[in-house]
Amino acid sequence: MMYAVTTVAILICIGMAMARAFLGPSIYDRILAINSAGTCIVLFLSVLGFLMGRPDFLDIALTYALINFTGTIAILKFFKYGSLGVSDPAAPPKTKVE
Amino acid sequence: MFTALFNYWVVIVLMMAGLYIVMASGHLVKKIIGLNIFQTSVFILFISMGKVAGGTAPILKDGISVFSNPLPHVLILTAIVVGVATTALGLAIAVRIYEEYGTVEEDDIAEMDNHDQDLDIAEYQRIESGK
Amino acid sequence: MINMVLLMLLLASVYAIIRLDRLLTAVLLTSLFSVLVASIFMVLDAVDVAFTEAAVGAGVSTIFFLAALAIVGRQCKPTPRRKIIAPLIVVSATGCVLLYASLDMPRFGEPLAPVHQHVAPRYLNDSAAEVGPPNIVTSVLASYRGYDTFGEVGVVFTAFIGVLMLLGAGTRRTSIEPPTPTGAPKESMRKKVVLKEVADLVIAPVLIFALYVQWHGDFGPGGGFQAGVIFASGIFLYALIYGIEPAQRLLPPRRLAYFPAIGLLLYAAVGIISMLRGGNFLNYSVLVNDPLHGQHYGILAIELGVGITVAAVMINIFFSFSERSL
Amino acid sequence: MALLLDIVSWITLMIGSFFCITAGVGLLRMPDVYTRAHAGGMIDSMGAGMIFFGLLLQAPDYLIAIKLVFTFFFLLVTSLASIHALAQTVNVAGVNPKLANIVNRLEKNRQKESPPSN
Repeated sequence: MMYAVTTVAILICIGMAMARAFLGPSIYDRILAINSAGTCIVLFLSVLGFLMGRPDFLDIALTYALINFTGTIAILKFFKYGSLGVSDPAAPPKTKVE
Repeated sequence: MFTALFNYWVVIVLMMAGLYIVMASGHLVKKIIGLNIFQTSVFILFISMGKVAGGTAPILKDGISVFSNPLPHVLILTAIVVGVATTALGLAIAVRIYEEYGTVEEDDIAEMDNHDQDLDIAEYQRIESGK
Repeated sequence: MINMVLLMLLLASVYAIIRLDRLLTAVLLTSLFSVLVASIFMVLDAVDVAFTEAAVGAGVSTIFFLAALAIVGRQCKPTPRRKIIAPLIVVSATGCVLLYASLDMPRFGEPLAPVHQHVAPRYLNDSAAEVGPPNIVTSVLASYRGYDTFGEVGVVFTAFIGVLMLLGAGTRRTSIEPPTPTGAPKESMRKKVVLKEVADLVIAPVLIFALYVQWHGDFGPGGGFQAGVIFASGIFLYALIYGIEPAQRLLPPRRLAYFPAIGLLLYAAVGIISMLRGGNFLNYSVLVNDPLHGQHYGILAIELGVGITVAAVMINIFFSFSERSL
Repeated sequence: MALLLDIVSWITLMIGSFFCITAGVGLLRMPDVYTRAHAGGMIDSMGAGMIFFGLLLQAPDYLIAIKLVFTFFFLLVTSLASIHALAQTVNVAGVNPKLANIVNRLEKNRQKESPPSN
């Protein structure tokens, strides 16, 4: 029962995040909403295992939690540099001297 | 009736939405997105057919006797990975087209092709008449 | 019930993909679409499929689309009004025909449907004694239908060859100098510290988790396909954070291009060894004296082959695409 | 003992659900992307934390408990990091927070009302 209530709450949250993804005036709103919907889906997948009585399948939630990050980073990098292959954006620029 | 066939109806709507994107959109990458949606609808169709009411995932465990059908799962599991590989192939073709034509809009490409063809015909006619 | 709610959300996301003209939005929504599909698979008991879809849809597929968009640009003309009508008519007509046909489908979840009568009972009842692993999907994938899977890996390999012929791999461009981002102030780049630290924290667990998925596929959801995709996603993350050059120093493209073939040959070799030992192609029972042990070794070997091929293909394709956009 | 665990699970799961729904409302109703990012972060921190804690109390064996902990840890780290990166990208792109104007105005009013100290 408690799993069912939690599932409903998470589904509502997914719905609201998706509504923001459709409405979102800027592309940033959409990225944020999709990231949040992804988090909600990780929660949903975790609770679903308990709801269905076989909680052995948390691997899927774990996978998604790890891989969602890759997707978001790719989108942000695409935004900033217009390319996925640019070398070492993490390093400080060489021209800048402290 | 409604609940019993709802999955299949959604599959049909998704399939048609994918087909619509492929037909209506002129952008090649958007067309590939449409193909992806179409393909996913087929996946959902197969998995829906494999579901058995009251069954659980086909992983053996003590005390569980009703399982869903594992065969569609196997077919679709491999199909997803093949699907992403073929999507990459389609995108590679789109990229090469862009590098040749400078655009991936279907109409522009067709126009450039027709223009080339017209030039070829004019050239041919010129040679013919000259002879 | 949950199933229906998720399907409605799916329809909403497809509607948004059609309505919103921006290309980048469509790609973003496609990734959301795949995750919703993964949770639907989970609800419909297909855990292995949900696993694959979650890994592919969120990571690999989105990244390939973005890599292609980085080259072709993200301008997309809106569909002119005159081009909407004809497709709409065709699509509605086909949809109506299909809806009419769907009325004869067996009811959803019906245990007596024809699909469940033919080979599925044998897989469900006998696979534990004949093949061994508790995960029936793995035993069907690797043993009963090993031939099919061999074909599928061959298709992935062929797609890789196609991409290689179209885009080339290992041909590093001479202009390595990264283009200066226009408009962005310089100090923005220094503050990427948080991302770098988090990525350092995450990359190693992703790779280790891929190995876990690879070797745990007999007992839980997982196997070569999923492991290959997850491993590739870990490498993508490295390449995204540190740039493609360090990633290529780590995995030199010229050598990496051999690995899809190595995986496929490993798969074929298992089949040929079983033929040499007097069985059929891909009949693992003859590999060692005890049939069950033979099945186990055979499944491990071919899953490894699948994993190597899939991971190498995905990483190679990523390199080919992102080298072009430098 | 089992009853106690059930009650604690109920409470934490309900708190988690409450935070999820609140965050969803926040995503819909907040005025600009920075405030929405705050709402989105709430799902990762309180929502996920409480729900995973509630599930952890119900975990039937160690492997599942460990997987729950790992999932929560990576979710917390990666998702919040990507929200941070997003907010930073927005900031670099030159979007000003809508509420900043209000804050500035309040600040100015306060300075006007109170006499300069020096």
